[in-house]
Amino acid sequence: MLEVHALTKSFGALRATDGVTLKVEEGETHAIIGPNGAGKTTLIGQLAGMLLPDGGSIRFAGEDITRLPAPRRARKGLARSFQITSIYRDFSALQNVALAVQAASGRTGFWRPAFDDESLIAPAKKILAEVGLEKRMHAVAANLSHGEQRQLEVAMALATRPRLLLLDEPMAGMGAEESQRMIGFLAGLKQRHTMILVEHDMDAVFRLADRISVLVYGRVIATDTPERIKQNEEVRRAYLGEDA
Amino acid sequence: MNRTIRTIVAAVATAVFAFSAPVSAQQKVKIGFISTFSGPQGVMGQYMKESVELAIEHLGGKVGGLPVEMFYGDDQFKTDVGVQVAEEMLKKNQVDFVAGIIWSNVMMAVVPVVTGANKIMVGTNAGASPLAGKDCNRLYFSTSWNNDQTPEAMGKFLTDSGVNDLYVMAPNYQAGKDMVAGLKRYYKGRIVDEVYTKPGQQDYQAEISALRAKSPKAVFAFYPGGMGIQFLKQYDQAGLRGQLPLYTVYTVDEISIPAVKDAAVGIYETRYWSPDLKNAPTQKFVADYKKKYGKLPVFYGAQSYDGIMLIDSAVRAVKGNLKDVDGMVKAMEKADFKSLRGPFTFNVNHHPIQNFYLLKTEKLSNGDIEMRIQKTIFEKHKDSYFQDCKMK
Amino acid sequence: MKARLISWIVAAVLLAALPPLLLALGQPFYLDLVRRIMILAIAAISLNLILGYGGMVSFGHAAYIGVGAYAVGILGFYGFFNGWLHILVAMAASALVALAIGAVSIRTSGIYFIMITLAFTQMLYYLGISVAEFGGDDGMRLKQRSQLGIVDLNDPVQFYYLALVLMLLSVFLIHKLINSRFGMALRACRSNEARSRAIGFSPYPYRLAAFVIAGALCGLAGALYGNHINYITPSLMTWEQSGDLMFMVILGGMATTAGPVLGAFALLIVEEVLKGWTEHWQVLMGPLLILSVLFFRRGLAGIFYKPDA
Amino acid sequence: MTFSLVFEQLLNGLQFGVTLFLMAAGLTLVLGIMNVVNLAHGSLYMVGAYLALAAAQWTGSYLLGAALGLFGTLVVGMGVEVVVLRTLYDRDHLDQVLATFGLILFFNELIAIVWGRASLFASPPSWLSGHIDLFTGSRYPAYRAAIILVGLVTALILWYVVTRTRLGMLIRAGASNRTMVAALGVNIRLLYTVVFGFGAALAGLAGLMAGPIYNVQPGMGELVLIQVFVVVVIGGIGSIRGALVGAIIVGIVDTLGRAFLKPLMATIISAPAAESAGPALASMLIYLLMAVVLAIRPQGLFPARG
Repeated sequence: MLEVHALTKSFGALRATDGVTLKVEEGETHAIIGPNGAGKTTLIGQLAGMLLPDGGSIRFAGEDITRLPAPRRARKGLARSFQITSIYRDFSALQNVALAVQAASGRTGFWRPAFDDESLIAPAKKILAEVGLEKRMHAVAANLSHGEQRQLEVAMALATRPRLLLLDEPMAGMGAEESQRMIGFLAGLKQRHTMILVEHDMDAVFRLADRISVLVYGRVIATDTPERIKQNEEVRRAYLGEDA
Repeated sequence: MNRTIRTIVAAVATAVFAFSAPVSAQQKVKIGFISTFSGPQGVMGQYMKESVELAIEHLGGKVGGLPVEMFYGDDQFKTDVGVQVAEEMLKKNQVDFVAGIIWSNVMMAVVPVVTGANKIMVGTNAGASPLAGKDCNRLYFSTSWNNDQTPEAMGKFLTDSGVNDLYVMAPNYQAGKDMVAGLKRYYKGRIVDEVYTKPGQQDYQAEISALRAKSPKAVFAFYPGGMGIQFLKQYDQAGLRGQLPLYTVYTVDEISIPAVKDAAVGIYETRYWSPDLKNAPTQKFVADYKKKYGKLPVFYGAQSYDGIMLIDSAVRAVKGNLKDVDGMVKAMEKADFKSLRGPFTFNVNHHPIQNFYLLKTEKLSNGDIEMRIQKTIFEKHKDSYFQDCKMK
Repeated sequence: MKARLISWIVAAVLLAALPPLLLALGQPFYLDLVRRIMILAIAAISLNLILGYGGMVSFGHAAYIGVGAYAVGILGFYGFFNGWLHILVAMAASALVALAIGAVSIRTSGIYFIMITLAFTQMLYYLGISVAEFGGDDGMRLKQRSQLGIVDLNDPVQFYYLALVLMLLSVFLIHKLINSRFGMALRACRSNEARSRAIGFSPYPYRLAAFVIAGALCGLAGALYGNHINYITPSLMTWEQSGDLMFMVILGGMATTAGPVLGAFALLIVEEVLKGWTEHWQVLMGPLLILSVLFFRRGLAGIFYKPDA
Repeated sequence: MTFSLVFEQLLNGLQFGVTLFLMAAGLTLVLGIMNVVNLAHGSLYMVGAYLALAAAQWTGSYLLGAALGLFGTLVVGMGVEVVVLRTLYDRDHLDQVLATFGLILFFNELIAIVWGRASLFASPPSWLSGHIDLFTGSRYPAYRAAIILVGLVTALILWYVVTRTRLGMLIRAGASNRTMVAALGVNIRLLYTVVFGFGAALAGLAGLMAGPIYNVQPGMGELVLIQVFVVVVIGGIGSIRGALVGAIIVGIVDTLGRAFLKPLMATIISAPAAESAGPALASMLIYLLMAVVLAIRPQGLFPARG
């Protein structure tokens, strides 16, 4: 589904991504973990097309997308959520999701009101129901609770009918209870979607991931199943050791 | 519904605002006087306004025997602003006459607005040639001149004095082009170059550099008002005064002399009027003006003074019946008033027939710098366009 | 929704009732004033599309007033007086100019966007000054007003009603537009550009399209304005004029349907009232505008309802 | 087109350029450090010209007048910063543009109330009203030569202040990274007020020197304001070096364009065509220049911010 080869990106003297090679199989949930400053956000940025890499290549569904701008990648089925909540704060939850549906449809119009358009509204409502926000769909996004906003963030990614979901710390800033609910929700998603999950919450990672890549100083030091990663000496030394 | 009510309240308030202007029905003469009161040229408007006020004072505070209300408007030396001001005077203030206007381009824009409203326009400076010829109008009178006339006199003087290698500079607008056309009608020597600058331009250094590089024998310039002040000073600062003789029209006058002082000394001008003209109305005008404002009047003021006198004669002739526009036009054509320039008649195109004199700026024994009439160049001079005027 | 519609109907009826009233009172000047306000309101409505809904701070919107007015003037200069042709050419020419300016400007953002839109309008202004055929700095008087057949623009009242109808039509058009898929996407790109890109909207084409539509609508306002003043000069395109249009939008309320109309009325009526008070009205107007920017951020429309987005 | 003429026109361009620089220096700092678009910068230029003229008439001395004018503009500038500008730091560019637009109206009208709408005609001091002889055999106004000198000396002083003093270090740091300066524990408010005041004084200096060349009139600042913005954008926002280079380029391009574009074009296209196209192109030249610079270097020639 996604093949990353020898990806590099530098900011001045800092090599934020240093020859990352990564393969995500169709249907798997692939977690990327690593200490702060390991280059996770930079990597996600490059995968989503917000940042252009200095070298290397990214192939998505058999197609080279290394230089493709973000909106084109999104329309090809690569959806992302943001580490820091990024929603349309002044629109209602329903409008947020409907916009994502519209973006994925690739069709525009200049006359017919978008809020009357069942081809946008119906799928948007369905997705809101899926993430458990149907009761809040007419609330202005800015007025949603933090947890709800995180759910909305995921809902928008889902609404673009993605083939690959890039989730950048979906649990960021959530309380324990909210986190548990989100993990449950993601576990459901996992059945139907290929996902890349960047997350600090190790509980979530080990519960959700099929495989894990460990990123340290811009390099992937290991990629393996959760069980084997737990055993990996290098990982323990570089990362888990400090944590444990 | 609460919102709706608020909207209605707002809309009503809006409508009420629109009616807040006073409506008056009292019998009086309303005159709109448009000139330039702001920017570098604003000083000219000031002199004109002062002269208008002196004229009304000389008339005992009444025009044509009626109380008068003056509306002064600033055109900012811009055509569109002039048009706007005129529209406002006609529609909002509902004036009976519009007078004034320094600039030919503004005049060309405003005349159709005034005459279109069937009101009389009395031009007291700008003398755009089309308005003297093909675009003349029975409702348009000029108490000044046609643009071409003054430079014609200068052209004749230059030819007579044997100047035959001339560099010509003027602002790029109607009057600038008219001035050069007038000059060429009588000047028969070579023209080294004709340079047109942006109207209202302040800095002439680049043009002066270019002028020096062409090394002509003499320079002719037309830079009225603030433009003249800048040009004369910069010509002097560049070290050209005394090196290269400068002949001007509407550049050195009682406005620019106090500002540029010695930089004006020795320069020749041609003009139809000067404060040292020997006739009784002028002597009274100059003396009273000096007393009231503490300075010498300028021809812009003199012709504005005449403009008010002309309106006075017309209103008097129809006995205050301001609706009788035809009667007032007929009265104006007779020019039955005492002009500051002495005997005064209108040509068929409603432009004056008048004398033109040669003036020189001199430093008097008491240190004052003033302009003095040297000789008469043209007598009863008619403009060159009146034959094209088919008065409707 | 319904209350808004009723407000609009009431406002339209009041404006429609104004001409017979003003004429009965012998105040043709105020008829002209309201007509001018309504025409400039159309320009402000068009600016609101890009400034309010699109988030593009264009400091050169007066360019299209100029282009629209010059389209009328130049066609008339060559003897074409058909008003429908005038409007068509005015809108097409403005759209083209907007396409050219927008194509370059929208690639920049922030202060650079402000300055580059300003620079383009300055270029057009100087172009107007330099073209002697069409009067240069002095501009030119229209030989005739546009001949529209059904409406006689020489009749102040008929012209007034045309301006009123076109203003209401513009409000309606923009209202439809901003609620359409296109409008939602445009507003989304203003609200959160990164999010929009992530779900698959490329902001550039939406912004450019909005820029062109706004240009065309403002071109219509320009064609009307040229006919209104009957006299066309490059000073229609000064940056002060652009600033005035921005003030109308802000004063009325950015990104609201009624904002630009309320703003145009408020700005020009306040100006007229202050002018009646004192020759030095700008010394009051300046601080008033500053205060409105500092403390009246939601604009007049904010009193009535909250912004659409 | 002799060497002598080209040289003289270059001097004219340089003189215009240094005037632009003095204004651009303050504007670019305000934009770079405080991130404020200050349209009212032209008003400070006007205030400088009026105050210096009034003070010169009052004291009878040109130099004393200039000094008082500069000081006055500094005070007015700081006042504007404290009363209005300060509230705009957290606002977006749109609010800044509009609020400072309001300031322009206010200042122009205030000046008109005090000194009238008509221009005042300033003169250079008598000891500068003559001319100097150029080595090309031509004469050049002494006053303009003095402007060039003052402009270049000011640029030198500014360069010293910005690169060699603590204040300059803070200014440079402020232009590239505002939060860092705040983190250093510097009194940012005071720094802003001081920088704005000195920017205003520089604009005032430009205004009082320009007074005798142009006129002293309400609205005089807006006649140069847009060109100054072009300078700032070309030079790169926040960069003093950029402002100097940009100002001199704009000054020279504008002056040479007006002087030589028409004759040059006449050698390529027909004379009447050049007659109308020449001046048109000449007046658009600096805006074209800006569009080209932005197309190639979107951050200007010397970007201060990374």
